[in-house]
Amino acid sequence: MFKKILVANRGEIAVRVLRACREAGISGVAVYSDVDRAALHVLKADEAYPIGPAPALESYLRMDHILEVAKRCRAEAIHPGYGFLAENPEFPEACEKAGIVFIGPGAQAMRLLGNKISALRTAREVKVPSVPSSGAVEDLATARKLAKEIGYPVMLKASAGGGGKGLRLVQSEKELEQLWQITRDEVAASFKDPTVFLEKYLPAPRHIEIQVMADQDGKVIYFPERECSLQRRHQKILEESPSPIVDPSLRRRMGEAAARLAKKAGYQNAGTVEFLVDRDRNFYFLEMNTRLQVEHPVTEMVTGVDLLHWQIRIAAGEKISLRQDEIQPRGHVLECRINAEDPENQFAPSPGRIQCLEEPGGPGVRCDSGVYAGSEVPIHYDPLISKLVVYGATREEALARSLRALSEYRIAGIRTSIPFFQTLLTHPRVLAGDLSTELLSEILQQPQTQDGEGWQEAVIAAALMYQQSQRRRIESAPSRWRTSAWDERC
Amino acid sequence: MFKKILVANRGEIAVRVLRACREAGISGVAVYSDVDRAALHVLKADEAYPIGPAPALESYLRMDHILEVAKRCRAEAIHPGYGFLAENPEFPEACEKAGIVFIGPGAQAMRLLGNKISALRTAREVKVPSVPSSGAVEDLATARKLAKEIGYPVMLKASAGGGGKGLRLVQSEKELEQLWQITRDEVAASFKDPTVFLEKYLPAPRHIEIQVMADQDGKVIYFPERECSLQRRHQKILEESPSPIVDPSLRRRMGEAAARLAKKAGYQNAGTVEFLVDRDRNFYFLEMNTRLQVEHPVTEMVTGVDLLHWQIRIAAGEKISLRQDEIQPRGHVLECRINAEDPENQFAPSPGRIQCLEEPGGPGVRCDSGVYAGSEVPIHYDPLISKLVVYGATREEALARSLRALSEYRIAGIRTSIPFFQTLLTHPRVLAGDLSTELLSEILQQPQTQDGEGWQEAVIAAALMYQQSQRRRIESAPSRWRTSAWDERC
Amino acid sequence: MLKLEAHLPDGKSHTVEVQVQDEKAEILLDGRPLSVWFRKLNESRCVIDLQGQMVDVVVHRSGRRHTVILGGRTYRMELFDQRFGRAAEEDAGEGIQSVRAEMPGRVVRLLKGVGEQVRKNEGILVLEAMKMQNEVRSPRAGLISQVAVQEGESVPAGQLLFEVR
Amino acid sequence: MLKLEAHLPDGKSHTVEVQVQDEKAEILLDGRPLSVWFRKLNESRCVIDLQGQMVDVVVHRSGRRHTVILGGRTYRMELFDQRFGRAAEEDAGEGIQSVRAEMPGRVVRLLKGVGEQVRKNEGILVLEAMKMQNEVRSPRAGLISQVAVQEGESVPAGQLLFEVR
Repeated sequence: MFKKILVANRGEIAVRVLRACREAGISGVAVYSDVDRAALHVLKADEAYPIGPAPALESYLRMDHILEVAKRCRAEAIHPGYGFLAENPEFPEACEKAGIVFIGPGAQAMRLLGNKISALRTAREVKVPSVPSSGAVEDLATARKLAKEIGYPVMLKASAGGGGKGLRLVQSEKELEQLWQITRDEVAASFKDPTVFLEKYLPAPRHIEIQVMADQDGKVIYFPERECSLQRRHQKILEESPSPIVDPSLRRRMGEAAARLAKKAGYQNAGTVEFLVDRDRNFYFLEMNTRLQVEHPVTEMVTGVDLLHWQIRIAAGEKISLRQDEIQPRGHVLECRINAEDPENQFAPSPGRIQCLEEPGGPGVRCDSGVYAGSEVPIHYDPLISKLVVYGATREEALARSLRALSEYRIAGIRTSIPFFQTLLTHPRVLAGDLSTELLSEILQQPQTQDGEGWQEAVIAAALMYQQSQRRRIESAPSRWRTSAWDERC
Repeated sequence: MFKKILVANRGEIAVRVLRACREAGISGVAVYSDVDRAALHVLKADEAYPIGPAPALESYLRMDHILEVAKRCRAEAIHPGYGFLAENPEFPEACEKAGIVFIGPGAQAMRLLGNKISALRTAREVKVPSVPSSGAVEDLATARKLAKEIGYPVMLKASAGGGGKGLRLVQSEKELEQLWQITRDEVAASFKDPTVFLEKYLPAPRHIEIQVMADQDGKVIYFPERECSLQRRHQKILEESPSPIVDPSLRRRMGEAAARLAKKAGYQNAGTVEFLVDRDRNFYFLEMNTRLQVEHPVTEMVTGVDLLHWQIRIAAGEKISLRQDEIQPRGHVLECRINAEDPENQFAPSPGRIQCLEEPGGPGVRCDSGVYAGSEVPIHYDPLISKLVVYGATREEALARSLRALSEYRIAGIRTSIPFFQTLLTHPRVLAGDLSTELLSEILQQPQTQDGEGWQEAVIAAALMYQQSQRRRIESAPSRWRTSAWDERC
Repeated sequence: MLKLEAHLPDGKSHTVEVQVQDEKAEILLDGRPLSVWFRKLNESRCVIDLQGQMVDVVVHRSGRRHTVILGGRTYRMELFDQRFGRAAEEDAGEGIQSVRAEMPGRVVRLLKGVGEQVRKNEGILVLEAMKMQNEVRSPRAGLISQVAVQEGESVPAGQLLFEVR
Repeated sequence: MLKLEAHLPDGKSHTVEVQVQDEKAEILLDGRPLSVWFRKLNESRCVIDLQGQMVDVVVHRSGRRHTVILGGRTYRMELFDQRFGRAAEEDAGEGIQSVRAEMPGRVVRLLKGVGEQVRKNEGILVLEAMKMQNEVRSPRAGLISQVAVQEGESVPAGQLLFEVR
């Protein structure tokens, strides 16, 4: 086993990895940018070293600085977390060159699966379904034939497309005939490459993914699915396991498909195969994330397996001792991503100093936090400050408990997405498990009604606290200057 | 289901019950003594009412005050927590008279099982083993015969005994012959009743208990065992599940014995059957706790079942829908009871105001806390302020994670048993699972070696913070009076 | 008695007068008298007994702007101390209105230029911070009279972005 | 430069001198110079960079007595500010030593009476608080010269319990 691991990341994921190190008796090394000198991940580490100024390009993305620290402090392995260098195949290569173990897949598998086209090809080779599509289509007759094969509705798309241009939803053969020439003309006018093709249209699909874990001997196991359909601008914000629509048979078929793909790619360590699932519960390969994901705690809590510990063991050469049939979901788990952003102001970022922080506790609650009372949320990195992961014996219990836990948060100094989750988790479609990747934008388009309850109490509280601060001010501030200084501070 | 429940308790257990109420959509009512007006359980409630001055006899033990509040606020049920009125059969009777549901067993079962002699008799009726003992023994010949039947070592005990007098450990027949007359004489001299009897001696037994749950239809289910052998002055301080020595067969036999006893007694709701287990893994009925116990979260975390929710459902008349074979332990769970006491000063109580509080988080950690930053730990009640409950895939992982979690606590203003647990969880016998009810006092007799590491850093930190406070003091305090006032404050 | 005016996000305003003696507070909310028990825990936290419901409250203050977390819900308001009067700039419903950066960030895109007519809440430019892009909107209908930043420029918090009149 | 004397529970004492400029602290620990980065977070918490290891520290102070939580471990010490000298009572290794109640409680039992000879750490009386009974012990060997409380009596914190000389 390793004696020392460097964590090439920051925030909650760095804290997560450093906790795992401590639990495994491994020395944990943090790196930090200038603004992160007193960040939580730095405090959780056994050693910590600076790697550059605040902008990620000058610090957390500097492979050379990170490897230099690793060599200097004699770390035997590096955990990349997610984001930053986690999916850059040059990083495992550079680690290898430096004689340091990269805790993650090899560069080759990362390259193969990180590229959408080669990943899709690999998926097809092992019969993992992907969204049906045609090759280039030259004429209406062929289009008609292929559309029939794929099945309506289909999308008529420009090969070179982007930004929604040259993109048509086609519901029937009649529509295809109407739209064919218009679309062709539009594509020819918009792009150099006038090629169009057909792709099956999945109305309101679900995003469901499979966590896999592979050891160096090529043993691959899969975990129960996570559903992450609730997304805002393609960012997942609420994840759960099991999915409300997946039954044991579908779970097994998706799991086996994911495992086949990982095996074919010679994948090692933790990874996630993402699928879209349509209304008839057909699943289609979307892409593979060649790293540990933000939402991995959902799987840990629903299965009782610590993915971080296994990541480290596998990287150290241990074989996976878990049997596939031992990995079973129990109960239901939900994860809310708590961001430093203002849900009442178009989710604008809300960096700043956290004045007060109290996190929920009690049964079934796990908080993976990257901040503490007194710490700064810098503007330079992503806004995730904490993940609230909640277990319930049933989905209903997990939802009710999540609301209970959300109501226990006390954060002052920055704004967070907590009030938004308090509304979201009472939405009828969320309660019913009737999810899709389009649901969140639909919900956000509805006017966010804020009922008027509680404002009297809030005004009284604010007035009392203001009065108290004034009392002190009057007692202790003899001069006008003092008064202004106080105003600045508050 | 109930609309409103009153919680007749305080501290962490009241918080636990109120959280369950909120999760079940039930209004939770707190009661509080004068010193608890701003206590955490009061803040977690939807309504809160005063019931008297600080001493428990004048508040939390006042059935009349509590029932008056319950009637006034129209609570339909009362949860007693543990301690205070929880095992007083007059309370369920008074509740019934007031038309309020008592969330717990009926008064009759409580009486039957709360009395050690009738509980033991009931246990024997349903063939639940208890520690073998003779009736009164009149002469040496009979004593010899009975001792042989019971099996050496045995205890020779005065029926009227107490305080260790007239109590002899007898290892062999030869010793019995030597000690018989001496003991008889001593008993005759010490007590009015000169009767002696023999009881099997269990050297260094383990304390292992079975949680049961029974509904109003008489369906009884049992849960995987909890081992609570680590006790200080008969107070449990560390609990775990599963027990390191219990295998599935013993688990089933103990569970079935406990269920038989509960069924025979007409028991309802949650209860715990406590056993002593000897080195040969024989188990002996000790007593039954007719309430939810402090350590119930251990069972919740290892089985994924919420006992509080079931307590409420059963009291509301719901049937237990869980099948016995669904209730299986997964992984390993440990609980440390964090007390406001000073382990470096004979565990002296350490009440006071909590200045700073940061609780551990991350994977596998549950904190059931009764305090918050700014709250007071009063001298009037028991010193339990928080329970740290930790899950690991294995016992080893749970131990390592508990140590990690303990190291994350930041509590200032009072002293706690946290440093003691940091030593205890590294003790070789605790690590090996080689436990007994005598182990803790053995450990405490050994000199607590505190290695000298870290003091330099601690001195530097204290000096720096002192310097900072002085700086402010010098800047802001013009008079000698100010200076003294500051000294008082800190 | 301290007299304050509270402005809520729904546009309504209320007067509140408070007087505190030990842990007893006498309150006049829009003239209605209330008596509550109150304990301050620290700079940003207190406990209030609202006639039977005991709540802990977090109050975060930034100048006049107060954020109140109560019963797990977040309320925002501005408090005006009647002793000091209201600052002139705040009353400026008319005239030129300046919009400043609420946080440091990078100007990704300008959506409007000087001289353009804009509606209230219309996006004027896009600021990026914490990997997120955010439209900064016009606080009122009017004419853009100044744009003080350029695309690609990094701005500190408080930097003037544009003016509308 | 502020000069302090730190008394540790093992009986050893150390001198420490500190000087702080912004977030840089210059320290002399028993004469050995050290330079650390230091940031105070609030009244009881700070972060210190100890040459590569960044630690957050909780310091709780009650008069001279300091409790320091560092790296999950708890350290206790007394700090004496050299500017003020050491209080006379603290130096009193000889003479009468008074023992006061560290917390409020009830006197359950008196184990020794006036005139009895006691050893150091011998139990003198039993105080009960928080459902726990605790022996209050003699800080030194000597003769009990006064017992200021009775069995059954409730005492506030700081109340004189007994004297030994």
